[in-house]
Amino acid sequence: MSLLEVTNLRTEIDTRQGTIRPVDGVSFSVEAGQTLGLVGESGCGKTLTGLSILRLLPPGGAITGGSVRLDGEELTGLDEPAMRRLRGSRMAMIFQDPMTSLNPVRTIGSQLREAYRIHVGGSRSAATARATDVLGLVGMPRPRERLHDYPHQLSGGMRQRVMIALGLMCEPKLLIADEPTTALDVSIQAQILTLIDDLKSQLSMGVLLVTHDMGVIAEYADRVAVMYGGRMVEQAGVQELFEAPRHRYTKALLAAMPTLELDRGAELATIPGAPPKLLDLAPQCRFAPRCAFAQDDCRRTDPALTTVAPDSDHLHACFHPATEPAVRTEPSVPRTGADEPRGSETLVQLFDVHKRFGLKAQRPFGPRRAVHAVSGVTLSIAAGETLGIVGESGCGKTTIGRMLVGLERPSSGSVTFDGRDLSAQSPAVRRRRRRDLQMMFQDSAAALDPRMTVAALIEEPLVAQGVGTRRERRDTVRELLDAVGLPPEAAQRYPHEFSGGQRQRIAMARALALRPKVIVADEPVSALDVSVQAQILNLMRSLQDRYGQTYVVISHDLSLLKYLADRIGVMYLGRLVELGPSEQVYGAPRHPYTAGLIKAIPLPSAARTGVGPEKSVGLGGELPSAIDPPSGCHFRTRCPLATDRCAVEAPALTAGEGLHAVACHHPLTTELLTPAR
Amino acid sequence: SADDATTSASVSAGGGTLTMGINATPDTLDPGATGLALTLLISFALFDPLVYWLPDGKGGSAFHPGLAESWTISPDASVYTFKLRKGVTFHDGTPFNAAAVKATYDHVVDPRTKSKSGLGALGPYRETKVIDDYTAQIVFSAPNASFLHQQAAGNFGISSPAALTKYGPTGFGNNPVGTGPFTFDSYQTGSQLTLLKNPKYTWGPKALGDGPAKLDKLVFRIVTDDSGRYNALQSGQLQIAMNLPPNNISAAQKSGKYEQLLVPSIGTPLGMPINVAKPPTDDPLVRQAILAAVDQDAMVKSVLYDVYKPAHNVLTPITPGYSESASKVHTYDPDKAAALLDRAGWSVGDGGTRTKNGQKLDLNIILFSGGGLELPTQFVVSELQKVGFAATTSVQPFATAQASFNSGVHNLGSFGYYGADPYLLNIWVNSGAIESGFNWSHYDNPAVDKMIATANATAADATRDRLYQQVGTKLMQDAMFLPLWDVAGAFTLSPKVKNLHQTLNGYLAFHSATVG
Amino acid sequence: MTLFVLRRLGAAVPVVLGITVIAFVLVHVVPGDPAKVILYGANASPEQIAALRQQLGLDLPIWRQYADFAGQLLHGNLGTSFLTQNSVAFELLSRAPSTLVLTAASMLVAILIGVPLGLVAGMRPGSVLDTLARWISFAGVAVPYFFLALLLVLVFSVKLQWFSAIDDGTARSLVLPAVSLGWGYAAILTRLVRGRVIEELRSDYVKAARARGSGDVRVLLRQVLRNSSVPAVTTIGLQFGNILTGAAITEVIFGRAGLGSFLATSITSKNIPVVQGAVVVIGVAYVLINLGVDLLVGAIDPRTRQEARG
Amino acid sequence: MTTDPLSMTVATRTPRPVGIKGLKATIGRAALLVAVLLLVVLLVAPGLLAHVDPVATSDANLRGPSASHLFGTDLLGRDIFSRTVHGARPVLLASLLGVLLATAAGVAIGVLGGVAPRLVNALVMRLVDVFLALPVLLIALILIATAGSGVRSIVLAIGVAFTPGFARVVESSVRRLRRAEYVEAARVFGSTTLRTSWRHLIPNLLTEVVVLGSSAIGWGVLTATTLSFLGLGVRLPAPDWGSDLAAGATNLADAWWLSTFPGLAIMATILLANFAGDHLMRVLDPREGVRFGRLFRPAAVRRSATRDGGDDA
Ligand SMILES: Nc1ncnc2c1ncn2[C@@H]1O[C@H](COP(=O)(O)OP(=O)(O)OP(=O)(O)O)[C@@H](O)[C@H]1O
Ligand SMILES: Nc1ncnc2c1ncn2[C@@H]1O[C@H](COP(=O)(O)OP(=O)(O)OP(=O)(O)O)[C@@H](O)[C@H]1O
Ligand SMILES: [Mg+2]
Ligand SMILES: [Mg+2]
Repeated sequence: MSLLEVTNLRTEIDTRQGTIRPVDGVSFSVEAGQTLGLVGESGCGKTLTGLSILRLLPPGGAITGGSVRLDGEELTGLDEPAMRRLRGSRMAMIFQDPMTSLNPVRTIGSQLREAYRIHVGGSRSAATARATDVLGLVGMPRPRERLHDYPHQLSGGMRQRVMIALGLMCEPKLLIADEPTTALDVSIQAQILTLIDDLKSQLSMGVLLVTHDMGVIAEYADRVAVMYGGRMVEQAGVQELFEAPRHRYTKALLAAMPTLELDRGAELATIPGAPPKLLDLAPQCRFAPRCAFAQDDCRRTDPALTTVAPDSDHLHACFHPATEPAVRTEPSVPRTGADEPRGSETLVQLFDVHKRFGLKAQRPFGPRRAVHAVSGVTLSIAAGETLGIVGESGCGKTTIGRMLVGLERPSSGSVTFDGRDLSAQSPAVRRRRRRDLQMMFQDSAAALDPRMTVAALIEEPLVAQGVGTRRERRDTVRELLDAVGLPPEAAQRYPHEFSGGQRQRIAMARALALRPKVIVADEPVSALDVSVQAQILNLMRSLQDRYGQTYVVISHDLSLLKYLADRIGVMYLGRLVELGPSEQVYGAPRHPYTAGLIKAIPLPSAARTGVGPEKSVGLGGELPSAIDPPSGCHFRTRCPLATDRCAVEAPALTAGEGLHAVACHHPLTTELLTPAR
Repeated sequence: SADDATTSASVSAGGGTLTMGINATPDTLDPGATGLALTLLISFALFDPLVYWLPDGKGGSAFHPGLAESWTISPDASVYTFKLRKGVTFHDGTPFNAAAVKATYDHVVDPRTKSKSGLGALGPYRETKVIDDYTAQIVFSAPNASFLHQQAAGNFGISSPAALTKYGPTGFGNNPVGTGPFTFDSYQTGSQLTLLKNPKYTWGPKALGDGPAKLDKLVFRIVTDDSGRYNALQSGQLQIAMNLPPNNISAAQKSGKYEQLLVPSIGTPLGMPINVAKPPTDDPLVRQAILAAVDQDAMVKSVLYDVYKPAHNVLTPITPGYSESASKVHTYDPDKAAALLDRAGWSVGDGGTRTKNGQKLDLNIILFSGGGLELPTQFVVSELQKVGFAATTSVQPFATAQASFNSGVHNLGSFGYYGADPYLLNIWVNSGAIESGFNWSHYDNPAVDKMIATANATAADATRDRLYQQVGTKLMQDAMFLPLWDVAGAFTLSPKVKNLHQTLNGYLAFHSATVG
Repeated sequence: MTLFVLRRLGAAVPVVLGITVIAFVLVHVVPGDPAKVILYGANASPEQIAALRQQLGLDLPIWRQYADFAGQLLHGNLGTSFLTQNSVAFELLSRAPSTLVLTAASMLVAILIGVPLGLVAGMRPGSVLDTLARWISFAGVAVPYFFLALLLVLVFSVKLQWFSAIDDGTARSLVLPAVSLGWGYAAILTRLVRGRVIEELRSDYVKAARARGSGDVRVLLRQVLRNSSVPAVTTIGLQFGNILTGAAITEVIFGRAGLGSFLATSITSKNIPVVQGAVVVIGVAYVLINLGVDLLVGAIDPRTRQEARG
Repeated sequence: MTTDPLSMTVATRTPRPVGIKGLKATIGRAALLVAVLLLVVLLVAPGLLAHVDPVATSDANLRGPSASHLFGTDLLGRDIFSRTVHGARPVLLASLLGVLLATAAGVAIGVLGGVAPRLVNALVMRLVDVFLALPVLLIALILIATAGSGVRSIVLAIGVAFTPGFARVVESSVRRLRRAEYVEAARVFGSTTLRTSWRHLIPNLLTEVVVLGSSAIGWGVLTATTLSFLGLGVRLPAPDWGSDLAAGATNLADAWWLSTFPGLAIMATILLANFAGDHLMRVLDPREGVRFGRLFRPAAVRRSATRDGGDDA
């Protein structure tokens, strides 16, 4: 008997538009001591599946069919008080955003105690003792003292640890972790996931790990369930799934991911279209409209979940499953002109750039403090190249990007464009210069004025710069829309009428409107689903081929940069610690930090999972405060190789012969970390 | 509270607490410094004047010895000699003598006192001479025939010289010490004033009763809201409510549960000064038309519930120098009003409003808020409209309105003045009082100024009254004032309250009052 | 915490300074001569008036007058009432208790009605109770408090004789004025608290608490109540001045001697020093009360403390 | 019967019968429609509703409500119904214009404070703070005492007294908007501050300002009537709710209709203003421009349209 058995579960939500069926006949089971990974694109019903098990449905929501059994006990028939007794004691749930999932006005101690006292009762001191224990268990340093802290006084990673501790207070049998690391950095993500993994075996819990990240699944799940449009489309052991995915959706999903070993020259496979809305669905395979292999039967009936072979535990719901075992069915189309040498003349030059943000003094008349967002970055960007900047959250990536486009002025140092220092020029010249430097923002919903039509948005830079006649501008808009793959009708619509990916296309078109020489793209795809992400990345590359602009791409995702960028700069706490061609930086990192980052990346490849549980946490600890950074080498507090010298002397960014530049006293000499494929 | 307990317990003829609701906050308890007539009501309970002047109950009035047993006036009315009563002590134990009289009058003219109505009423004061301990002489630098009336009106209640020194010219206003039937107990600012019986009081005028006061305690409760006073009277929190609005007076009367006391006041009626300097009211014919167009009797009936008496004069009937004939100069006659306007060249245009040379016959009326003239003015306006006037009325805060009146932007204003002697007309029509005084009619007539001056220099009552009567008639002929009704103190009281006496300024004396 | 207070006090200095300037300037803009106001009824000659103007310093240039005014203020001297010749500080102080009691009582009424009603309504949006609460809150905002006061007196003191019509110093006589003044604010609080409760109930941490097995009541009391009281507290702080002046009419109707009515009459009678003094006192009280509110909010919500620390 | 904006944006706990949902939208729309209609009639031609001259006196004074005088007559025999209808004009005019004035001034000051350099911002906002510390009624009283009486003064009083509150809200919105990415985006392609304010800040403030303004109208009505209740700013004998209410206050026990009808009129106006304001808040999606054609369309239909669009491919 499985720990958790979900059979044919159906959940409906009544809304103003009608009834949504986000969980539509879902079946799976979780064994004790096992992790079931639940993956799927955004909006496919993963979270609601988890919530349905706890029966914590949004207003208007109800379970309308199927069964949920925990340890053999049927939950769907239980009344609310009985469910309440189960929640937090025998099954617990961790939510995505640790920032908002803790009550901001209560200490974490009181929240931990509450969870305990609801179910176990007992004295306050017993609860405190238990809270301290559990905090220790989740790896919180000095747990006793932390009990008096408020959530906002902890870092994101620590908060997520508290969330886990909250879940573990009563030693639940089942832990549902809903995207527990999506809001966190890779390094922290690895720490948290490893922690959950350890706790799982330690407490022999069953874990339902909800995520949209195939890499996470590959490394931390024992079994995988793939959801699409409220339906379960495939289920298999993790190795089996990555080696021989059957459902066309699973296959496409895997193909769309930019992976570290993916050739830079190849174009990413994409899935056209977007997931269905879960409203008034026709009886058909929900993936059929996006599926290249769909046939009439797919559009007539909804395939049921069936086993691949009579006694296999690999299930799928597809009429025309893939049978070929290869990972990539759609051949990666080689990118045209990818190998042509890029121009080498320097277009943009950052020289010893610093940026400090002043903070309020701690005491009145006390010393003013500052965040050193960027401290001493020197960098030149060649025309036509793609430079990637990577690093943990808060290391100053965005600030560099903003200084490049002139949104921020360096506190010291200079940013020159075409050999001229921008800040030294008159405002009028500077404004004209802006034509050459454009920016794409992370959140396209926020970067597009909601009150303007798409046409007005794309045209806006031209108007502001007084370029062209009205007619010419209209033509430009049409051309740009076409270039980014949007229909001309889109011009008269408003941004909110588009999906995230489409909005990013609009933003791209706008950034291109002035035919800039450089486009700074800050996390251009981090808010998007994999399938859409691939579309945008392909688009970015094809546009570069067409218009030849230079990209500065900012991202925390190394695999993405490795795919997209010619060169990669790694930042740590305001400093550039490593800079070189992307293959080299990735293949032979010289800075221990870069090496740690790479190690922390969960990999979806079958090869990797085959290696077994070599899940080493790439980086320990957390990013120190940028207000009082460590002396000498900023990284020394987390560096396994740190020596006394590192505490005294800050290493400079230097390139050895035949090697790319690194700022480290003890650079790594490893030839290649991962074997080339 | 304890007060209420005593009130309900005091059923006997003597003792007990009487609580009266008054309609304004006294500015100070120093009668010499005050600018409010209301303070004089309180001053009659705390202070004695040298000479009382009281109604005789037959529509006339008479002087009674107060702290002075007798007095003489020089023929030119500039020197007043008082023989003082012996054996009188102030509430603080200070003996009363001529020095106290001197201290009192010198206090009024002391600039630090910032005396308001007292200073005005005192006139050309020069000094007080202490002839001996019990003889005081008040000397004026010019004839001042109004003085004997003025000193009786309350502003010049004799004050304890010891207290004046002790508290200083302004501090005395918070710590009044006199010789009256009640002593000052406490004042909760803006809320209530508590007085206690003065057991030693034996020197009151016979007309007001014998010996000490009967009440143990006299409380003046400040309730500025009109309906608030009536409500409190109905809920038993007050035994007397002062100056209720006419509709409540009428309702109280009809209910049969309350008694009504209307105490006529000396001075001017309430009415509207007509600006003789601003068109169109600079034309005497227009002013006469206004006076002919308004039916005061009807107004009193409909708007004032017949509570007060209609007025047709510049003075109230009980004021010395009141002229019967002046009241007949204008009578209600709308046809005549129309004829007058026709004669003045104002012809009826469309909509009934008269015009002349394209100009509308438009009056600018300014009232000050809380002056009680809002509703009556609307009646007046409707009367004026009937004969072809148009009017806009605006209500302004007092200080703002005062500035408007002095600058003369109005055609009609609102005015009512209490004064113990017809000499008050000087304040009101003197050409020197246009820019900063109360001459809100902007009436500039040297002949009238002179007549008033002569009257005030005449000691003989009959001659003086005659002069004032001439002035009154002249003013009415010049139609510089639209009288509306005679001011009177209106007191609605529980039948338990007995033996109240009236004063000439429309107030009450509590010397022998009882509750229950 | 002290740091927070110090910083807030520091920020309040220019505001208080500004209030004194406004107090000074605004009143000088009002037409009408203060000297005439003082000498009202004295039948004063132009010479007397001029002399008084000089004595009051009204002939000095305006900035000198302000300097004198501010200098006096620094010594705690608010001037002398034109009307009574008493010190303004005395006049204000003797009336302050009554107004403070009324203001506090109205706030209490507002909180006692508004917060529970808002909580209950927010717990079950759309329920009968919620509908009722919302109608009450709509009506509360719509009834002018002066009209309500008149009706309350008529019904409860004149007709039913349950409460006294005018203040007699007892707590009983405070009921009607406090209700008439606090009612509108109760309505505002109901709406605010309701909205906030709905929002909080939708928050992730409430969902997380439910996932740990918290029931409705526990969620309401332990999770939502504290957060939801923040708008109530800040609103009361921001509305303090308005409640105080709203007291003006209420005080008149209920025969209470208070600051509100005193201020109103002082403005209309151009009693300059009193208006200046009252403006300064009200302004400073507003600043202080809001400082207190900030502290209270800080105690309720630790994040705001953090923010202030910056 | 949800009229609260917050509860409108989420799905409701239990599915409710369509009838009630429809009714809710209907009430909001009806309130707005009635408000607008009434407003037009009361401001432009009150005579349409009440053809008796509101200032004409008659001998039939103090009559209770009857067929000939719906709301009764006052002391001077004037028709209260007519006075109540005509009395709307000064109150509505004062509160509408006053709020309009405050809105304009508040937006101007707020935008100025929001886009100005730190020093100017500090100066402007400190000044706003100063006025914020002074109670509305106090400012209004002082202004009335200064500017004299009449609707004009009340307009000015409401305008000045409400401005600081508006300015504060607008300023903080501007500061928030200035950090919005689309405003930064405009800076990236070289839009000037003026152009950015005009193209991005003000349009995006508009909804907020409209909502703020409509909710302030109720307060404006209350302030205007409070002032005239105190007898300030009144022009006699023109009808005016506040002063008519005050005039009848002493008659409440014996002639209740004198005060009650103006009182009810004030209540109804504030209630209607609030209903209309709530409806506005609901229909004016902050994501779109203020397009007035939208005001009378059912809210539910419109919202679903945007939602569908939002997630669609
Ligand atoms: N409270 C709600 N009311 C109405 N619809 C909802 C509600 N919550 C979720 N949905 C809908 O249910 C569907 C599934 O939502 P769910 O949150 O389970 O997706 P998910 O797979 O967790 O996506 P994500 O990766 O974005 O978290 C979505 O289409 C969503 O729009
Ligand atoms: N305007 C600002 N005022 C104060 N501090 C700032 C400001 N902008 C950025 N910082 C600080 O500067 C540091 C670097 O910020 P930046 O946004 O450049 O980081 P990032 O690498 O882009 O991080 P993320 O991945 O989270 O976007 C952070 O500590 C941040 O808190
Ligand atoms: Mg989810
Ligand atoms: Mg960033």
